[in-house]
Amino acid sequence: ADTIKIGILHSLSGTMAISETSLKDVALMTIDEINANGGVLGKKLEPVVVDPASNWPLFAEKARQLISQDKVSVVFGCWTSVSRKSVLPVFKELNSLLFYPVQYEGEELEKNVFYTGAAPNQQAIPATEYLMSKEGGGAKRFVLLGTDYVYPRTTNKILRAFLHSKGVKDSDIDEVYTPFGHSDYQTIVANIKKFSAGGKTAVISTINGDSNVPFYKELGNAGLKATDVPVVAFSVGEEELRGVDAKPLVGHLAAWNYFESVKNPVNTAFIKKWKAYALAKNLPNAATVVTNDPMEATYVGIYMWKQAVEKAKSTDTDKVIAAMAGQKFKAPSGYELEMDATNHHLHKPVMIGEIKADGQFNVVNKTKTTIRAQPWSPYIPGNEGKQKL
Amino acid sequence: MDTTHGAILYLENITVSFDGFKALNNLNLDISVGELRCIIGPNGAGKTTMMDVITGKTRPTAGTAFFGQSIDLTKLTEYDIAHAGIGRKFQRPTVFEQHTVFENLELAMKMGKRLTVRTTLFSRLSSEQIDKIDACLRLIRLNGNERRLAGLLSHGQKQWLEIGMLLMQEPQLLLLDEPVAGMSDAETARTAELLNELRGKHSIMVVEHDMGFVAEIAQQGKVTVLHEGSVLAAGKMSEVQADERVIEVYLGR
Amino acid sequence: MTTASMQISMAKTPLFTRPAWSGIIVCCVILALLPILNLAFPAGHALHISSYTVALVGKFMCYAMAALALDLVWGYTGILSLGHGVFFALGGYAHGMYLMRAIGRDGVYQSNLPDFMVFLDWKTYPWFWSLTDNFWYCMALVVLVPGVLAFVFGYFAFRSRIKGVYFSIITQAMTFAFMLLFFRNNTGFGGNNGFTDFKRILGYSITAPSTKAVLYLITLAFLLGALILCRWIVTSKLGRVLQAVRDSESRLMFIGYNPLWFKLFVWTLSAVLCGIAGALYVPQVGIINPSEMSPANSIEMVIWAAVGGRGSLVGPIIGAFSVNGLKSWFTGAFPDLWLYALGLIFILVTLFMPQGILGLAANLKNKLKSKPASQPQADASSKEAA
Amino acid sequence: MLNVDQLNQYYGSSHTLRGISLSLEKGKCLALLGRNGVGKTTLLKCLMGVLPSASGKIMLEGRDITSLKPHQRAALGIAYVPQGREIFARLSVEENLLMGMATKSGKQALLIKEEVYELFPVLKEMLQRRGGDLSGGQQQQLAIARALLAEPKLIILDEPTEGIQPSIIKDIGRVIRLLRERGNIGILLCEQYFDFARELADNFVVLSRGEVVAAGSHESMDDESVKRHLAV
Amino acid sequence: MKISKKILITSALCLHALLAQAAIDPALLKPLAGEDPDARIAAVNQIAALANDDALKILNALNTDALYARPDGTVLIVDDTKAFNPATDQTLPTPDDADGISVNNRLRGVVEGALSGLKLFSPNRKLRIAAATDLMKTADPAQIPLISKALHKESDPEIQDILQQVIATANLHSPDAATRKAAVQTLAGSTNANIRPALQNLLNKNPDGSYIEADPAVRIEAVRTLGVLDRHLATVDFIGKVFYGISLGSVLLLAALGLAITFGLMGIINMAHGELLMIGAYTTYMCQLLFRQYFPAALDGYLLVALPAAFIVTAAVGIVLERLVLRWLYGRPLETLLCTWGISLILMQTVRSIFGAQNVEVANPSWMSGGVTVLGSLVLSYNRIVIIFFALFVVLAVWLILNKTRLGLFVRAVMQNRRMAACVGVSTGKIDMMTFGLGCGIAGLGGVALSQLGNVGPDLGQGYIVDSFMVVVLGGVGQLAGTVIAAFGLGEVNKFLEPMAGAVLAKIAILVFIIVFIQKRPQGLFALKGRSVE
Ligand SMILES: Nc1ncnc2c1ncn2[C@@H]1O[C@H](COP(=O)(O)OP(=O)(O)OP(=O)(O)O)[C@@H](O)[C@H]1O
Ligand SMILES: Nc1ncnc2c1ncn2[C@@H]1O[C@H](COP(=O)(O)OP(=O)(O)OP(=O)(O)O)[C@@H](O)[C@H]1O
Ligand SMILES: [Mg+2]
Ligand SMILES: [Mg+2]
Repeated sequence: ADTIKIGILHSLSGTMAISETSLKDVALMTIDEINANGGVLGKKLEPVVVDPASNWPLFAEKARQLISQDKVSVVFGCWTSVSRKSVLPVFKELNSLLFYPVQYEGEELEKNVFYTGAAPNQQAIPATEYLMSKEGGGAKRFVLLGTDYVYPRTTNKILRAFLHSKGVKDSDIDEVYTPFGHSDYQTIVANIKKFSAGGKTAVISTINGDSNVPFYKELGNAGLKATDVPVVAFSVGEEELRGVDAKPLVGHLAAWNYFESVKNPVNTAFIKKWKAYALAKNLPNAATVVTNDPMEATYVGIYMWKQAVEKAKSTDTDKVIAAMAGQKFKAPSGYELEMDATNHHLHKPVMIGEIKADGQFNVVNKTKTTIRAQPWSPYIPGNEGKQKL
Repeated sequence: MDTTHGAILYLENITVSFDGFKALNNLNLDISVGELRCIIGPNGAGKTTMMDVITGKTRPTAGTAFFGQSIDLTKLTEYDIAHAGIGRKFQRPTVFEQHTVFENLELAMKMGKRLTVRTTLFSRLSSEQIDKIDACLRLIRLNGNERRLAGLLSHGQKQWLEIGMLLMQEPQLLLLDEPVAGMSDAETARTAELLNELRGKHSIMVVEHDMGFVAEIAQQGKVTVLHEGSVLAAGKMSEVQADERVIEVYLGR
Repeated sequence: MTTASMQISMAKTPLFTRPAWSGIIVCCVILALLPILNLAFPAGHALHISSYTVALVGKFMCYAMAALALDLVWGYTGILSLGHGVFFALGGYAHGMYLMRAIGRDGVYQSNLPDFMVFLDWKTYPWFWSLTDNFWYCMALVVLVPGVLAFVFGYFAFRSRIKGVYFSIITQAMTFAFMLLFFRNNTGFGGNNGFTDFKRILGYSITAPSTKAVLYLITLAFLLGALILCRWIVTSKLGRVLQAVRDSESRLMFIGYNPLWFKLFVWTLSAVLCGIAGALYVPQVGIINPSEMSPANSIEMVIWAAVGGRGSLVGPIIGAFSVNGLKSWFTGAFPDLWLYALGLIFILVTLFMPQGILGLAANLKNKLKSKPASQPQADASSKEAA
Repeated sequence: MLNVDQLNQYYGSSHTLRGISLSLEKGKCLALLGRNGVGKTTLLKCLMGVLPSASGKIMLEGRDITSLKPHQRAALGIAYVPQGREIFARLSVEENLLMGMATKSGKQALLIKEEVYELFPVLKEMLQRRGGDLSGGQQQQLAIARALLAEPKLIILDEPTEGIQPSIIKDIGRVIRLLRERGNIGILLCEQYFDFARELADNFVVLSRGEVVAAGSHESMDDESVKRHLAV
Repeated sequence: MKISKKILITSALCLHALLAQAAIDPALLKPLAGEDPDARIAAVNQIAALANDDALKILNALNTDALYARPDGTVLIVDDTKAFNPATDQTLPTPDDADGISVNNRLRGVVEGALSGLKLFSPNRKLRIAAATDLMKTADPAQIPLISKALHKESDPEIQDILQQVIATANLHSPDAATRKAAVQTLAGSTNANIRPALQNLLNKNPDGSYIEADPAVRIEAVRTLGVLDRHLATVDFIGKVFYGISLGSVLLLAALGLAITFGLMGIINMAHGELLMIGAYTTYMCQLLFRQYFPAALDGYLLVALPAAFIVTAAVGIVLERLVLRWLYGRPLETLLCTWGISLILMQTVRSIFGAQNVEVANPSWMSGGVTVLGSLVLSYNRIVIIFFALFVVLAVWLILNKTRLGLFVRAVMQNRRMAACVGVSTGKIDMMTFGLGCGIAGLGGVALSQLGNVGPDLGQGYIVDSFMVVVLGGVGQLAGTVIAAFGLGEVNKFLEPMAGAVLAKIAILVFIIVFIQKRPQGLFALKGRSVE
């Protein structure tokens, strides 16, 4: 064939469309950009977009379709862990490649997957450390608030172990879970308020998707300000804040590996390209598009794959996997990211941002260098020495 | 069933009240084995409600209802009562509209066994049973229509079909609520004939407003007049018809 | 002769006519050939069927079985269940437990326990996992768990004479409650990730083409078996009683039937069939998780049955195949627009094919047969009857 | 005032009404007779517009109403007492009566005439009860009262005496006679109760298998030929 | 925190001596633009100590992200295009190279502390109350002289009360046992939950087993005060739960009310109901956009326009759907499920194509932001209160329409017996259209309310559809009163269960409750009895 096919496996409908649609668009933009610069190995890239519709078995079916019917060389996609878990067996069986761009709970390492989002040690732990620091307010008590599913449960388990190691007692940790799609946070916010009477409190939120807005609205109306009880969230980024009136949220935090507000030439160019692309393609709300961490991770992923293919001079899965090790890329975050030689995760910087009234983030803390991912958290017993494939 | 005292149905002091309105008020009534009893009475006298009580559809607020000596109707469910041997034709024809005429009769047919999942799953019609249904079809003059959906029948035809179903049930006690409403005079006469044939074989309770018909089937038997939920008068047809109170509330001048 | 002509046009048509039977047999043969062609011919050969297609059809057959089960209670008994997804999923979970055990020490933590239990710090299997390493025990669970749940739930609901939408809504509440329960990590079924990454079944590699072919053929056999079983039931007198329950339950009581047991029987049977469908689904799809219990999934099952034509047994099967087939095709071919297409199809089907696809076919046939007799009143009269 | 010409109707492929023609004058009562299932109700439904007619013409006071919808016909002054009563089961008796005046407007539509209560005293007692809770005969009375309240030009009665106690049947008969005597209303009465029909009707029509097989005036109603068509 | 308090004192003391305009030393300002957090905090404190107008301006600007810095370290207060230089007291057009000075929580805390200290002497009563309440959080003995001074000047009894409590709280740490005891006694009248930990602390033991509070008299007093406080808090807690329940109930009610008409009354199993809610919410969003664009001054009023707009838009959508599709389906309720499911897919995707898959932003108008604190610690947020009343208003309106108007009578008649209604002269088509339009319009109103509480996105409706059906069915199909009771009942049950079982188990328990409840009442809460049902 005179093109190289690339699969894009993101939900365009259903509950996850809210997050995943823009990843599809960024991927298409990146592919356009690569094609405009001559493609890969002299061939143009040809995106194949499918819609797994936020339906996990459908993810597996579509993955199989992309690999075996459309014969794509690589797939960029998935957001939720369960969708990744659902397609994993397919990628293993058909020996193909998946790039996964979202932060997740770790505890996984697969030969056929490259993880370009953060592992817990690249997001959750630094954020908690920040909250405990003088600059972060010196929190003594913690509310671990999450939606009841695997990612929050695992993250909180790791965090609890981490907090124990820092001398925080169980009585100073409150773990609260809500069902999916929960939208009534009155009781929970009242309880946070009560809990916070006992000392400087911070909330670590792993609330999923749509539930964030009602939570923050309730928080704001109950008069809990970030200076009293800061909330740090791991799944609230620029894209999510587009749908919220950010004024009451000023000062609450998020931890990511990239923020749109980071200033450096690569990022400036990245944002510019994205805005131009949105306008050119007439995306909905094109005038107000933003970039965020998973979008950057998608962008980085595609470029790293390109570099690896060029190094391997082939799109053969095994050769590309071999060539991926140690790939470096100057990312919009302003750092040179490196694909770990052994664990398929990126070395990433960690940034903490405070929400500003305009929905952007004020980066209040970032690591000096990139941090190596620890997909197997040392805070979970039995994980020692399990850092390689 | 125990009918040693000669009566098949006893109603004693039955009261049914709907939010304070007494549809039946201390009603007492009994029917002997093999009797054909006509019940008349003004609209809203409580005739249908009484049948509801007997068949378990409505639970009386007070009073007892016995079928034979030992079966307490107020404690049984509708299907137990039906199984015990009381069949009913409703005032408004109610048949299984999505079933054919034939199937309606088949469903109603007495099987001798309890009607359970197992018995119905393995049941096959014997040729006798088919003959029985055929005979019934001719009786109700729906032969030729047996494969039509019951819902497509006209009002009068549904009345007939429901009578047919009642016959297939072979109950000991038949309750007929206005069997000839919507039937032409000739058909009314036929129905009377039919009931006269059944007389003695079954106990029958008939509610009707058609005086000609009542006279024809009551013959020398007892006619009960209900009014405002209790018995107003009872006696031979001629006596009842002459009763001033009955004329006043029911027959008109 | 008026009556005679009425008789022909308005009599019930038998459930499957002779041509229908031959159609079913031909379909089965074609379906059975698919995996064989897949194995027999190399990729690229004209007769080769891709493994993707085989996997897809295998999945659809499971859906079809669920739709068939639903038709038994909805189409024939008038019980609209908006919670059949829970039986499907429970069947799937029961089988999934075995498949998880069969992974053995090949999981990422190389432990005897499934991965999710390891990182939740569980040291031993909870009681409800005991014996699940036995395949046959799990197969018994596949039948028993949905069956017992349906029996208990149905017993109380039918005994209280809950009907119509009230019943539908509590089934929805049931599946929703189960979904939330299974979402919790602590329930012991892997939280929202559910079970995945199966390795082998009865010692055979689950990804081997031959294993897949066998699973496929077993599914086909079960589907055909279920169809025959359902047909036997609905054509027996029991079937007519069930339809009477649907149309006029109270009238039925007055001729001596206790609807409770009849309803409970089909309801439980339907749940069991659905559970079996779920159990067949899991190894073929490779994942089972609580989203199968989401209310929307159960509603989709209802929609397959409605699109195909309820109350006709084959209709729901056709519906499951066509709706899912279209969905698979659309999501790949028009990822941005497919919801419009699918939504429009649902609307058009209801408007123009009140009896579903099957009803349309029957109508066309009737039209061809009796051209002159087709009257504009046909429509009005059918409304009248309803 | 009412002229029906060559009316045909089909249920699916069965020909239920076959070229029916009849006419009714103002101030007259026309009785429609026939055995069970011959198509009487069907004909009345066609006249009311509940069922479409395949061919033929229905004229009301010289106006072609064949293609009008039922509510348009009601607005032109047709009232209908259907077989099976068709009470609004969950509306109160009073509301049911008010529905009878749906075609009227303003104050007129809110005032229930005392006449009706005189005719059917039970209704007054039961104004607040739900229509569906009434006994069969009470419902039938309600249905007739509802039709009368519309003050129609043409009233169509489908077996109005079904399930009604003898004294009230007599009252109904009196009302019909009264209406007829007023002379400004046409009455189409479908009745199985032959004596009742004979007493009231000026003219009659006998249907058999969807066809008019006999018709004539009051006097010829007792004829053997007519009786034959009604016999089983 | 320590520094900030000292500043508070100094700044407050200097406040009455607000000096005439004096430009601020740029050297004081420079660290604000720098990187070193401690230097910035020190700078803020020093500026606050100036306690003049400019200082107030600068602190306010810092707090609202209006303070900018140029690369050379010049600090500017920027207002749109104009920039005020506090060092020179000049106002210039904003230079291009000015960049916002970022403030983190810690600095913001310091700034706010400084500001509230300044505010304690403000002539504005509201500001004083806010400042006094703020002080409650940090009550510290070092502040006592300052607060006493403020208390001395204060004439408002409410503020006096608060300040007294602040002093008492601070006095809990006094070295003098008698003072401590008096403080504990003073606090007995407090309703503030925040002092509970401090009181409790008096009763705790040191690691060596001795009491932290050595004086037993104080401890006895503390036990008594704690008892009073706990009783009060229990009451507050209970009232809070009741309020939350009502509030959740009103949300459920608004979500379900439209469905109570389209499904309950008309029998259409309207799976697109959620999408109508969504359309209502998007209409609100559009109104807000329009106001932002054309009447920014009246932005707070957008909601008042959104209500009729949402009603009209959703009613119009409903009418179109009814005329095009649903009117062919009367009498075939189960088919409506399939059809409206299709409609729901289409509506969702349409919104997704127009507005994008992401949520859109709908802000509470300022009069609905925040909340009122009652009984010392219970916050009732304005938006919830407004929504409760709005829900009651809508219910009342619907009830009146259905039961007190001729239209309502026709609607009920048509829904019960379509054919007969036509025969008595009701134009059923028109009534159908209007009823469905009304139901949809009410769903639209529900959407407006929901937009004030949660997110507005294409999936908005999906989150409410199941709950809505449960509410309608639980109440009894076609029973408006039932719907109302069911909604509030579910709200209350949920809110009383949640603290006990957690949100997840509470939700499961609610579902089980519904299943069990229906067993007891198979026709819902307000079942019709008697023959009329058949
Ligand atoms: N569920 C109910 N609620 C209120 N009143 C009721 C109910 N059921 C029946 N009634 C009243 O009880 C009375 C008796 O009704 P019933 O149907 O038994 O009369 P009936 O003797 O059969 O009259 P008909 O000859 O007209 O059929 C009537 O006045 C009726 O309105
Ligand atoms: N919806 C329908 N579809 C098909 N056939 C019907 C339908 N309704 C009635 N019929 C048939 O049409 C014929 C005429 O019915 P119709 O109800 O008009 O009879 P009728 O003269 O009113 O009888 P009755 O005296 O019993 O009321 C009957 O044979 C009946 O079976
Ligand atoms: Mg009666
Ligand atoms: Mg008739």
